[in-house]
Amino acid sequence: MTSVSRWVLVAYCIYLLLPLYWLMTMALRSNSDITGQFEVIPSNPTLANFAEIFSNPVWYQAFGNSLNYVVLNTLISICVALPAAYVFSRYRFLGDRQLFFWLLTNRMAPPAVFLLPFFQLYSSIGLFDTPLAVALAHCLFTVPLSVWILEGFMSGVPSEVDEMAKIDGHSFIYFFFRIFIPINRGAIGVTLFFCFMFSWVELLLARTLTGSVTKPIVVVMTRTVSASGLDWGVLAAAGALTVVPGIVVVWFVRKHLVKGFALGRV
Amino acid sequence: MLRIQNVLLNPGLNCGFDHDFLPGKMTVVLGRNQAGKTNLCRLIAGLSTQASGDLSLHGQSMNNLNPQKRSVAVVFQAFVNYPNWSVAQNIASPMVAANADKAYIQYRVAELAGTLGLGDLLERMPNELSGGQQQRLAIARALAKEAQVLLLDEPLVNLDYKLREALALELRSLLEASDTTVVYTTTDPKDAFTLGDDLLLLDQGKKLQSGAPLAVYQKPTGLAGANLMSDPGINTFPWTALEGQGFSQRGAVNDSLANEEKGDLGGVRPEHLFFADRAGEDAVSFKLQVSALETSGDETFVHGMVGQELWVVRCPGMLNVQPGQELTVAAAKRDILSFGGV
Amino acid sequence: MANITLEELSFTYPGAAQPTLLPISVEIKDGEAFALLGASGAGKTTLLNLLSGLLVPTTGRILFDGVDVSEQSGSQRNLAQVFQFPVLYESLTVADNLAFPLSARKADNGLSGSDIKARVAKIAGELDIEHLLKRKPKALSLFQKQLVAIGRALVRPDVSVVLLDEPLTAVEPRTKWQLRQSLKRLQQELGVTMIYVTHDQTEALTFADRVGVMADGNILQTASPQEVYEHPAQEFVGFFIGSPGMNFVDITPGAGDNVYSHHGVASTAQRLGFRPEWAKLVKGAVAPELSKVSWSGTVTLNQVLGTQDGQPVGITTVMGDAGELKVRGPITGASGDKVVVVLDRFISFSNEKYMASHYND
Amino acid sequence: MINKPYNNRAWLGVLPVLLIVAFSAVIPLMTVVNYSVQDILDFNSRFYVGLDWYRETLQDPRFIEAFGRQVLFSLSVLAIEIPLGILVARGLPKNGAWTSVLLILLAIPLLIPWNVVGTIWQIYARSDIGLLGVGLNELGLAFNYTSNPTHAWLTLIAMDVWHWTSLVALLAFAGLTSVPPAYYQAAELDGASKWQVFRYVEMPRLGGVLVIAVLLRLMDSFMIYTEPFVLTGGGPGNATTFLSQYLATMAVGQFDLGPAAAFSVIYFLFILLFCWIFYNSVMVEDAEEPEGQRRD
Repeated sequence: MTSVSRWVLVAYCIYLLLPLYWLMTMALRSNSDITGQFEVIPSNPTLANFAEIFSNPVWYQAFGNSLNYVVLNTLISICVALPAAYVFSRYRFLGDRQLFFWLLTNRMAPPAVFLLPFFQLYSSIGLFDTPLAVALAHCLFTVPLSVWILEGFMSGVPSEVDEMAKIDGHSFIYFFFRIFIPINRGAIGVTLFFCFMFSWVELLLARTLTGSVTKPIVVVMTRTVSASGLDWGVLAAAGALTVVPGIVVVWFVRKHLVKGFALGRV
Repeated sequence: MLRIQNVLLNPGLNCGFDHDFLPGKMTVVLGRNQAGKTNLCRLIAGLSTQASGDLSLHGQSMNNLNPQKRSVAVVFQAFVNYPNWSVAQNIASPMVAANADKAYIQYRVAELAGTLGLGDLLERMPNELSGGQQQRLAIARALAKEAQVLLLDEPLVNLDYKLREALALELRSLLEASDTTVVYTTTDPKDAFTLGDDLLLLDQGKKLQSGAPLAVYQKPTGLAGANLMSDPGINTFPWTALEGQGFSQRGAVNDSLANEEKGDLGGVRPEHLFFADRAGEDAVSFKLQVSALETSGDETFVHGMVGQELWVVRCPGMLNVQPGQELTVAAAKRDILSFGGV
Repeated sequence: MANITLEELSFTYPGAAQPTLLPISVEIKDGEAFALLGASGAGKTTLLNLLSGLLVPTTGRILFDGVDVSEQSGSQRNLAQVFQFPVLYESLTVADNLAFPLSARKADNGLSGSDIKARVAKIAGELDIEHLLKRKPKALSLFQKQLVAIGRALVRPDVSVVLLDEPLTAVEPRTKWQLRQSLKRLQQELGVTMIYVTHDQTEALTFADRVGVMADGNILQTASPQEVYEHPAQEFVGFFIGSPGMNFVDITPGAGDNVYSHHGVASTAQRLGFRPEWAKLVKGAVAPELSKVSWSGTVTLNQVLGTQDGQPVGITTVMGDAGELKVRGPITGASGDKVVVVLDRFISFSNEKYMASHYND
Repeated sequence: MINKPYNNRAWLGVLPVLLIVAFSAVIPLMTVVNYSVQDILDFNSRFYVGLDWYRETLQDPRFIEAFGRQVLFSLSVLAIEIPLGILVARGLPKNGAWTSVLLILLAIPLLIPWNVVGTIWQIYARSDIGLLGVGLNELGLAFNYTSNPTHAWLTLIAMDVWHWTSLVALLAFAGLTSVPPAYYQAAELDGASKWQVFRYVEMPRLGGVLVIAVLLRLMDSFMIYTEPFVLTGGGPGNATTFLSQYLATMAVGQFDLGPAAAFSVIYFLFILLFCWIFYNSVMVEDAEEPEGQRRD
C-alpha cells in the first residue's frame, strides 16, 4: 500500500507544480512573445510585466484597496472573536450551542445569497464604495471562522491555568492579556492568516460593494479577462504576486495550519 | 482559624457537616476517589464547584469573596504552571499580582527556588522540566503567595513512588515551621500519618470523623472510617469465628461504635495480624487459606481466604509462604475492632 | 517460549553524545518471569525497544534460543508486547481482537478456524473475560481492556517472549493488585517467558522470579527479589528498593581490631548500609553493649504508620554524628530524645560495591 | 476541560460577535426572505404573493439544470478528492525533513486566491498558449475548453482537484499522525499485512477527520463561484453555470428580486442542512483515549 501511495504522492506533486511553473513562465514573458510562439522554457524572460504592475496606477492602487479592507476586516474579526472564543471554550450558557451552530451557518453561507441585500443595505446607509463596506460584509464569514478556530485551540488550554491566575490574585484583564493571549499566540497567528486569506480571496461581494474608487485587485484581475486583447503576461504577473504573501506567511503558521483548515476541530 | 459550616460536597446530600481546621497546623483530608476531596478544595479556594457551605477565616466570612481576595493558595493534582512564563516568572506571579516591590520579589523568588531545588532552573520553561520539578514549581508559587491557607490536592499522586516519598518529607519540613493552615488531600493513609497533625475522613461527600491520626486509627467510628485508615482495607469476620477463644463480643477493649453497613461484625487491620507461632492467650487465631503473595521488599502482603471473607495479612520483610498453604494467623485481642449491627 | 541472551548490548541514540544504554550482558531463562526495575530515565524503555526489535543495537547481540536476532523485526522474533495503555483494534470485537494474532499469521502457523476459536476460548477462560467476547473495546472499562490486551499477547501458543511496558499505569490503583495476580498466575500456568518493565518496586518484586535493577543505562544487579532486597550489589540498589531505602554511614575501619573488624568487616570497607528494620533504638546517650555497631543521636521525626499490640509503630528519624538515620520499629522516643541506633545486621560496601553481609548472632 | 461551569454572564463576551454578524447576516437574510414572498414593482407598490416565487423557482428549468450541474460537480469532485487525498496522505513520510517541505508544498494551492486559481488554469489550459492545452492537442485530442462543454467540465474538475485535494490530504495526514506509534507496533507484532494495518489501525482514526473533510468540501464546492466564473464564465453556453453563478446573474443582472430572493433562501436551506450534519458529527464528545500519564 505505502509504495502505491508514495507514487501517488510524487505524481500529485508534479500535477501541483506544473500549473504554478506555467504561471511563472508566463509572468516572465511579454504578451507578444506569448502569443507569438509556444515555448515550454522561456527563451528571453523579462520582468516587464512586473514593472508594468508596479508602475500602472490601476494595478497598484487595486492592491492598496484590497489591502485596505482586508486588514480592516482582519482586525475587526480578531478583536471581536477573541472574547467570544474564550467564553465558548470556558463556559456553558443559555443558547451557547445554538449560537455556535448559527455562526457556522454564516461561515458556510454562499456569498451569492447576500449579494442583493448587502448591495441595498450598504448603499442605503451610504457606505457603498468604501473599504468599511467590504470589511463589514466579509465579517459575515471571517468572524465565525475566527471564533471556531480560536475556540478549537483555546479548549486545548486546561482551565486550571485560568483558576491558577485567579488564585494568584490576578485580575481577569491581566490574566487575559498577559497570560491567556500569549499562550494562544500560535492560534491567533493562524486565525489572522485565515481571516486575511478569506477576505483577500473573496470576489463576489468585493465586486458588488465597490465602485471605481475602491476597486480591489480581485476585481481588476477578473475584469481584464472579459476585455478583448488581453495581456496574459501582466495577468500572470499579478497572479504570481498574489500567491507570494500566502507562501511567505505559511512558513510561520505551518504547525497549526491543518487545525485552522479544519475549523479547529482536528 | 479556618472554619467550614454545613458543607454539602455534592448537591445530592441532605445534611452538611462542619469542621474547624487547626490554625498553623497541617490537616490531612483522607478519602477514596470521588469522596469529594477536590470539591472541598475548590469550595475553600472559591473556584466554581457544586459544593456549598459557609466558610470563615479568623472570624470573617469568605463566602462571597472571589478567589483573588481570599488568602488561599492551591497546588493542583496535575502540575499546573503558566506554560508561557519562565520558572522565575511563575514563582513571582502571586507577588506581581500583589504588586510587591521588585527587589523583594527578586529576593523571594531566589529563596523559594533554592529551598525547592529549582535554583539553577530559573530561566527554563515549565515544559522543559521533569514531572517532579514541575510540581516543585507549583509548590514554590503557592508558597510565594504567603497565604494564610494552603490547599494541596493530592499533589504527589502523579509522581514516581521514590519521588513521592522524598517530596512528602520535604513538604513536611517546609510547612512545619510556618504558621500557615495547610489542608492536604490524599487517598493514601501513609500520608495521613506522615503529614497529618489532624485528620478529616470523607466518604461519598460525608464527614466520617476527624481527630489525631493515631486516635482515628485506633477508634474508627465505623467500617468505612476503619477501611480508610488501612491500605488494603480492614479484614472482617462474623463473630461466630471466635467461638471458644474466650472472647465476648462487647468485651473488646476498643469497643468502637455501631456500624450500619454489615450488622454484627468483627474487624482486624492487616498490619495487626501475625503468623500463629507465638499466639499467646491474650490473642485470637484464624485459619487462613493462602491464595496470593505480594511483596515490596520491606513488607509482604499475604492474600487468603478466612471462611468466606478475602483477607490480607501485612507483615514486615520477605516471607517464603506458598499459595495453597493453610496457616493459622493471630491478632492481639486489643487490636480486634467490633462493629455491632445497628 | 525462548531463552533470551544479551551479550554486551548497548545503544546510543543518533546524534547523542553518550550512550543511553551501557553494555549489558544478561541471560533470561525460558519460561522465566523477569522484571526490569528502575526510575524514569534509567534506560529501561530503550532496552525494551531493543528487545522488541523497534531499535537496532549499537553494539552487542540479542540471542533468542541461541539464534542472533539483533537485526530481526519484532514479528520475526515472534514476540508480543503489552503497552502502558490498552492497545486494541477499536473496530473489532474482543473475540476478533484475541483471534487476530493467530488469524493474521494463519499462513505459517497452519491453524484452522476452529483451532483459533478453541485457543481464544481457552485464553478468555484463563482471564475469565468470556462474558466480554462479543463486545467492542469502547464498551469495556480500562481494567477489562488491559485484560484483553494481555490475552492478545498470550493467545499465540508459540510466542517467544511477552514484553510488558508498565502495564498497570492506566489502571485504577485499587484494582492494580488483581491484574498483578492474574498476570503472575498466567505466567506460571502457561510457562511463557515474560519481561516486565516498571518503576514500582512492589510490581517488580511480586511478579518476577528475577529482578534486574537499572540506573543510568546500566543493570546494576540481576537476582531474585529476596537476594536483591537482602544483599544489594550496589548502594543505589539498596537505596532504590525499600521505602524508605537503606541508610548509609561512612566508616574508616583501619587496620587494628575494633568493633568493625569483630564483625568481619574488611579494612578496605568505606561505608556501612543497613535497612531501617535491621536496627533497634535504645533510649539514653551511651551505647549499651560495645560489641554491637551503634551510633548515638537525637530523634528529629516520628512517622507513625500504625500500631502493633496497641503500641504505635513506624519510622523514627535520628540525627547524629553518623548523619540522618531512619529506624523502623516501635515508636518510643519523642522528638528531641537522646537515643542510640544499634545495628542487628548490616552490609559493608567499598566504592559503592557490595562486600559482605554482617549479622549480630 | 472536564467541567465547563454554567455562567450566563458569559453573554458579555459573545455580544460583540452577535452584533457584527447579525448586522451582516440577520438583517440581509430578513430582507431576502421578505423579498421572496412579495412581488415588488417599485419601492411603494409591493404585494404579498406567498410561496409563488418558490414554486416558480423550483419549476424553473434553468434552476433545475443549474442544480443538477452543481450536484454532479460536487459529487464528482468529492469522488476524486477524498480517495486521492487519503492516498497522498498515506504517501507522506511521518517525520523527518521531507515531511514539512511536502506539507508546505501541498498547502500552496490552498493559499492562492480563488480567482488566481481560475487565472492559472485559464492560462494553463488554453489550447493556444497553455502547456496543458497545447500538450493535449499535440496528442491529437482536439482539446478546447472554451468551446467544448465536456472539455470545460473536465478542466473545471481538474482545477478543483488541483485546488482542494491538499485540504483532504492535510486533514487525513493529521488523522494518521494522531495514531499512537504503539498501535503500529502492536499490528506489526501481530503480523498484520499492510492492508490490515490500514483497515484496522488507520481507518478507525481517519473516520472522524474524513467526515470533516467530506463536509467541508461538500459545502465549499456547493457554493463555488469564483473559479468557474474566471475559467469558463459559466460557458460554453451555460454548460458550466452552477447555482451561485446563476443566482448572481439573476440577482444583479435582471433585477427580478422575487425569484432571486426565493432562490437564495432555497440555496441557503441546503447549506443549512449540510451545516447541521457537520455540526453534529464534529461536536459529539467522543471519549478521548487515555494516553497513560508519563510519570517522572
